[in-house]
Amino acid sequence: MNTVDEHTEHGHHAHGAEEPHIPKDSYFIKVALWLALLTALETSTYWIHLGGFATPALLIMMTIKFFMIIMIFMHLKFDNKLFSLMFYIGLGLAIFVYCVALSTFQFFAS
Amino acid sequence: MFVKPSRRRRVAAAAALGLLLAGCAKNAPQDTFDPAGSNARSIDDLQRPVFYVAGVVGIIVFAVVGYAIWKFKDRGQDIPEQSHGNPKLEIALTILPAIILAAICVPTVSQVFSLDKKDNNCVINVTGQQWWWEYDYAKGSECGGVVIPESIVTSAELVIPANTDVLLRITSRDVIHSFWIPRLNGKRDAVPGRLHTLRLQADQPGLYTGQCTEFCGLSHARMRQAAIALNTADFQTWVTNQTEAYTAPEAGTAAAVGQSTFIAQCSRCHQVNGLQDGDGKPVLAEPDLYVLSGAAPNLTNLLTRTAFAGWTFDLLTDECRDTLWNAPPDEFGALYLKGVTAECFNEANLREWIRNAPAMKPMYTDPKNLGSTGGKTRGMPALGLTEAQIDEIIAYLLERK
Amino acid sequence: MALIASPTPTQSLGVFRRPVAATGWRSWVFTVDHKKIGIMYGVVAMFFFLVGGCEALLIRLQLAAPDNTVLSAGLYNEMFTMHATTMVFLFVMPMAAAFANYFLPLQVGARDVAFPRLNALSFWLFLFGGVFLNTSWFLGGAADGGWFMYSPNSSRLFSPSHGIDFWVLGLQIIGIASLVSSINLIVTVLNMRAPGMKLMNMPVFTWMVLVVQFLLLFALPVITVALFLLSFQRNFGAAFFDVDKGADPLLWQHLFWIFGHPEVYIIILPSFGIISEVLPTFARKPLFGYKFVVFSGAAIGFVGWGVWAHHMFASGLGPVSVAVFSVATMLIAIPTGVKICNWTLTLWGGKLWFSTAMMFAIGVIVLFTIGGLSGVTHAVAPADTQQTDTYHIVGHFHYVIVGGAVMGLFAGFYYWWPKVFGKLLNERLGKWNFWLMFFGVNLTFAPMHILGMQGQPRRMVVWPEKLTGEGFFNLQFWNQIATVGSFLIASGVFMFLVNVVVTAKKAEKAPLDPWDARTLEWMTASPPKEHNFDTIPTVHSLDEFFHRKYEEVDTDKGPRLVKVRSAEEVLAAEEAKADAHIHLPSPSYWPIVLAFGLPVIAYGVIYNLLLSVVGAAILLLGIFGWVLEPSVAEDSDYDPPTGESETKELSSVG
Amino acid sequence: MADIAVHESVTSHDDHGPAAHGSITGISNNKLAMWLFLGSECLLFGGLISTYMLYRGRHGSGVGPAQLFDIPLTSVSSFVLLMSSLTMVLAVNAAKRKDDRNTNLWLAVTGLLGALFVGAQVYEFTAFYHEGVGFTTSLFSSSFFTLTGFHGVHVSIGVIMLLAMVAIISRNKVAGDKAEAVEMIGLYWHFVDVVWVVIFTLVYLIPA
Ligand code: HEA
Ligand code: HEA
Ligand code: HEC
Ligand code: CUA
Ligand SMILES: [Cu+2]
Repeated sequence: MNTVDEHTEHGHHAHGAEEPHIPKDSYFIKVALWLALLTALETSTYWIHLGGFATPALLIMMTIKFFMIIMIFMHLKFDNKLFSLMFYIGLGLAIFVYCVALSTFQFFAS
Repeated sequence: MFVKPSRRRRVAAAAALGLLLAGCAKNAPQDTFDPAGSNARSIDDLQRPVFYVAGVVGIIVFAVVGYAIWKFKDRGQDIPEQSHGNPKLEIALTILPAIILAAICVPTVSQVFSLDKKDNNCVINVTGQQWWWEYDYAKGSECGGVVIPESIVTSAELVIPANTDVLLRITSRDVIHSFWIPRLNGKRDAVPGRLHTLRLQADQPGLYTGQCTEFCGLSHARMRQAAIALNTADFQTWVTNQTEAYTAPEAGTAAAVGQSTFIAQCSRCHQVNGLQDGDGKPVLAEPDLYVLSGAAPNLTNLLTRTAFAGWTFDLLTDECRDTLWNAPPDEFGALYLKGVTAECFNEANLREWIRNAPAMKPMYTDPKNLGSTGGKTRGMPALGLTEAQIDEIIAYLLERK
Repeated sequence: MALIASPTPTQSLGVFRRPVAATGWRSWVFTVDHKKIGIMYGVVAMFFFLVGGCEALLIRLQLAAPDNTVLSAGLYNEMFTMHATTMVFLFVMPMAAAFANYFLPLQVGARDVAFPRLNALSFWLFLFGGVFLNTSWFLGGAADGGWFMYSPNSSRLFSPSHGIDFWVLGLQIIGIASLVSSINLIVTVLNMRAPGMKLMNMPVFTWMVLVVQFLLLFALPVITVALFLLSFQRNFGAAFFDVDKGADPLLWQHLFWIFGHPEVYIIILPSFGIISEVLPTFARKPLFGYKFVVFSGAAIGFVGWGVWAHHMFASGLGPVSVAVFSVATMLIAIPTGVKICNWTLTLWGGKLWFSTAMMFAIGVIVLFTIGGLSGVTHAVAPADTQQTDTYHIVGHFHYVIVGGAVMGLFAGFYYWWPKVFGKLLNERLGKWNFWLMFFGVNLTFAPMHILGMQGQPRRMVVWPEKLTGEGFFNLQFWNQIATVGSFLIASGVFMFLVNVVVTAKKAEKAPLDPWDARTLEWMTASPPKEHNFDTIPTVHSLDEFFHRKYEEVDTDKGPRLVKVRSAEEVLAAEEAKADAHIHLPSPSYWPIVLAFGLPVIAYGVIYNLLLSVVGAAILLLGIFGWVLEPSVAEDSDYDPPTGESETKELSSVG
Repeated sequence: MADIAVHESVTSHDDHGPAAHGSITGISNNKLAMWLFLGSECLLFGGLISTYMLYRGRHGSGVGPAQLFDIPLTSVSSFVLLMSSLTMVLAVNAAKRKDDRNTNLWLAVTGLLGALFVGAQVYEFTAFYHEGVGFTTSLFSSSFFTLTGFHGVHVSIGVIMLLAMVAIISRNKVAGDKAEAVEMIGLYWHFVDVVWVVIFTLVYLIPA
């Protein structure tokens, strides 16, 4: 059955869990500026050669951006932990199985 | 009708297990429980105890279930206590299998690595294709003391020296196949674009049958193979024979006519080493123009083999075949080296093959259906030869030994 | 966009009236009721079981004699490919979906699934996908690459007929169906439980189905990727499996088995759930070690992700990978062993009632153990290089699948039939059904273990006489036993069909609670009312229903568990406080319309992309109609509404 | 998963009205479904990315990633997509404030930025095609086009959803909770953006 919109009438069980504290616009703009800065840094590696550091540095920046977006823009940080759990199971499994599969091709050896 | 289900179930379970333990055929040629070389034996030594452990665990489970069925059936007793379990027992029953499995793990892992060793002089290249195996003995490699003087290319039967470690380098020209001689070792897939290795060793001279075990399309079932182990002297003889110079049939014989028909009809796909055309130019096969996998069996010494076309059809008559298969190890080599003699020749098979190969072994050769391959066949087409031509070609092939 | 301006919410696209029929074929075709959808799933899956079974019988007939000619080589290859595909994707999975659809909401005390229209969509996608797949038989030949469809044998070059295209696209459609229903069911279980039903109060069947839905959710995208790569290769010339361009055929194997191994647990866990319901009921005591069973189910779900390469021990992975996967595979025997032990201990000390359902459940324990143990022998990688691709493997997986999963489903049929149809299946025929299947399975699949170890490879249209060995117990003997066995299974299945007909004809109604059952689905009428529960029950414990019937009573012999209320009384108590204004989701055209678009697109991909455009148009129409249709139509409420606030549209997705 | 159970006690037992259908966890069905879907999408894109990683160096003598990619262009379009995430978040916030005007505005801007990204991708694809790198050219090209193509299709679907949402809101025909509908599209949109964050780094920036 459809359950979604009941919290206005039956707030006693829905409120709190359903309405997490969501920050103001200005906060998101700040986050976006950080993201933009990171992207600029990432892109700069195209011109500034970091040699062996490039790959780890890029991976770290990618990870930071990734989590900033899902935690803040997608509200995982503020929302019910169940959402995080569902998503992280998928993400974790994906990373695990594909890394193992690639390693059987000696992908990480080179 | 259904008086005692409990007893029935126990009988059934016991019967199922009994079948497993007692039901092996005698002398099944591909019996993995009958290893004939060190690699297969080490697998067998690992496998048997595992089967016993599995059997014992199974019997325990069935016994407990059977007892419970008998003991606790509804005899009008009270509703049992609604107990939810017994954590200590549960944990014990979790740890026990873990211990058993740990005990199995250790030898498993060590076997995996020891079977993978690759130190070897005797290297044979094995190539699978739809639907036969090609063996290529690299020039200069040393097998059981015998040096291969020049490259030998054969098919169907992999001839190896007995009591010697042989290393196969396995690949494929089209789809995935899998090389398997059960009594000598486990399987190894032949994957196009990849090179895999497999060790073979046979204790005694003899014939060990096998089968392609990765599904490879239409005639997967008819892609068989055999390993022939010979003692060193016999192996030397075999090598010498394989590398002998070509002798053309005497002019005027049927075989000589056969040779020219062969050049006209067969040589575009099949190589016969040393064969020359009327002008004395060597005749070189170009199977890549006609066959999708780009190869056809080398027929230089066809009649030294005992079966053809994916080792599916006998070149020997049934009696001769059985004699060879059952020959004791010390007589086997001599018998094998005789090749296909006149009295043992199974002419009907070869004749039918040359007449209409796809009728014997399903293959993709119908010109109407070769759109996706650009006209190349997968397998050998029917060539529409007359019976006389077939006679002559057979006469010619009979000398290929 | 003009379409959006539809005048009233009860009409779709402003043109069609919503379907409202409560009887006749319309009440089925447009239904969104999880019970009706469950039944339809079951009927269609049963049909495909017979199809797949007939294919199996043809295979067995062909193998009954050496160099036999019942089937040609090409037809044989199509036969085992389609047998496996049909059985796995069109029988076991949808049959599990049938049970899940019908009983999950009932077991958690809900009135329907979370997204009823999506539920209908899943069913129609499955049906159309299955039909689409099987039309290949009449359109130039079915797929012939084996069910794991290894590349490059599956590329156009080596399999020029359209069979594999049908297979790829058909599975893609069926995959969408399963993905959608997995999301639907997870949300249902997590969000729609009755008050008081904690996760650890959920029936084990619900738990196992939940684990299965997670496996589906995460495994299906992997095969989706593989199928996309293959269809892009076959239909649009991409290079993915083109070895000449440097492709590695092992990529397909990894993608397939990363999906394929979780898939085998997708196949077995629903049956584990079913027998975990049946055994306690007929042993009259709770499941032994409920928590262990639940956690081991979840553990199987997790560990199942780390073992896929045990299907590739001969593929040339290299010794390190092989060793790692070998050990990981053995690990999985531990949680499975936990289950076997707990079921056995559930029997222990019980008061066993050998109904047909119970016999099937005990049969599962025995037969699955055999199959599981042979699985452990494959996990020993060096041994597996001997066993792989032989009948030994075929023996293993038919024991776990037919002896485990299929027998478990039959246990479910006998157990829940009175709930679904209000009549008891005939127990006498049921016993015939059970014994024929039980002996049949052993006769068919036990010899395969021997055949394999004696060197008979799988997927071979013929086995030659010269390799049969000597003596009475030669390969020929075992092959013939297996063939005889397969016909025993078929006659067992036939008994079931007879039973269904006999039962349908008889007038006698089943009692409300024929088995003295334990879980919530029995706290409803048989068959359940459209809204399931008159009042949503409040749950206090595991086996809620049982505890409402039984109470500890002091007798002269000390405290005893005594039945203090009958099921009728429990139900009457619930009915007395029945809810008013129960709003059920209303029937809809759009699921079937939307689903119909996909096979049209798929035919288009094979024959003419123009057709795909038509299919896409149908799809879009379906989506638009869907989005703009309120999920509750006013005139189909169970109890007409009184106030505006309660009929308002609630969900735009469901 | 034990923490799911935490919210259960809040549902009172005597509550048998429609509220009893209310979710036991107190969270929305739709949002839970969306997150499950996104979890599942991780394995879809993971598979495509792995295929690309495996095959990125396999282009024979033909053109490979190093010669082909136009990093400045892709950087700009990545930036565009990233900023669309900001506008999306602003739309969601506006919707939560029940501010239809701003919701619509930001949704439209998001859609526009998305369309811009897709446009850049179409341009990129045609440019590659003119350099002789087609879908069927090599393993590298097949897996590159498949990966980025799948992503592009996801973005395009997102753009369509955004624009449809704008239309629906302006006609005031939202079925159900408007803010939630916008939030759902938002989740999808951010996910697509996050996937691009990964693709941009793994495919474009890290040297093959
Ligand atoms: C329902 C489906 C199902 C299930 C549940 C299983 C369960 C298992 N499977 Fe099976 N398997 C298949 C379906 C299934 N399998 C299919 C379809 C194939 C072939 C695919 C194809 O090639 O076409 C296959 C193939 C297959 C292979 C590859 C063989 C090959 O092709 O070479 C392997 C290898 O390791 C394997 C192992 C296992 C193991 C270890 C388990 C374990 O989960 C079993 C665990 C259970 C027990 C062990 C019994 C109970 C335990 C106890 C009583 C405790 C005590 C036990 C011990 C101490 C040992 N399976
Ligand atoms: C869910 C999975 C499932 C199920 C239930 C079955 C059920 C059966 N399977 Fe199958 N099988 C597979 C999955 C399954 N199989 C897979 C995955 C493969 C591997 C394929 C591959 O290699 O690619 C395989 C392969 C396979 C082979 C090997 C083929 C080969 O390698 O060459 C064989 C051979 O005997 C076989 C036999 C059987 C039999 C006899 C049954 C029996 O249990 C079937 C019993 C059912 C019936 C017999 C139906 C009853 C029918 C009637 C009563 C008819 C009368 C009524 C009417 C017409 C109205 N199967
Ligand atoms: C178009 C190519 C082609 C032509 C022409 C051709 N063959 Fe073949 N031949 C093959 C292929 C391919 C095989 C392997 C078939 C298989 O076993 O699946 C084969 C197999 C054989 C074998 C079995 C060899 C072995 O060791 O297993 C014999 C013998 C044979 N061919 C004889 C002939 C003769 C004689 C002719 C001419 C009259 C001929 N072939 C013409 C392609 C060809
Ligand atoms: Cu080659 Cu099977
Ligand atoms: Cu597996």
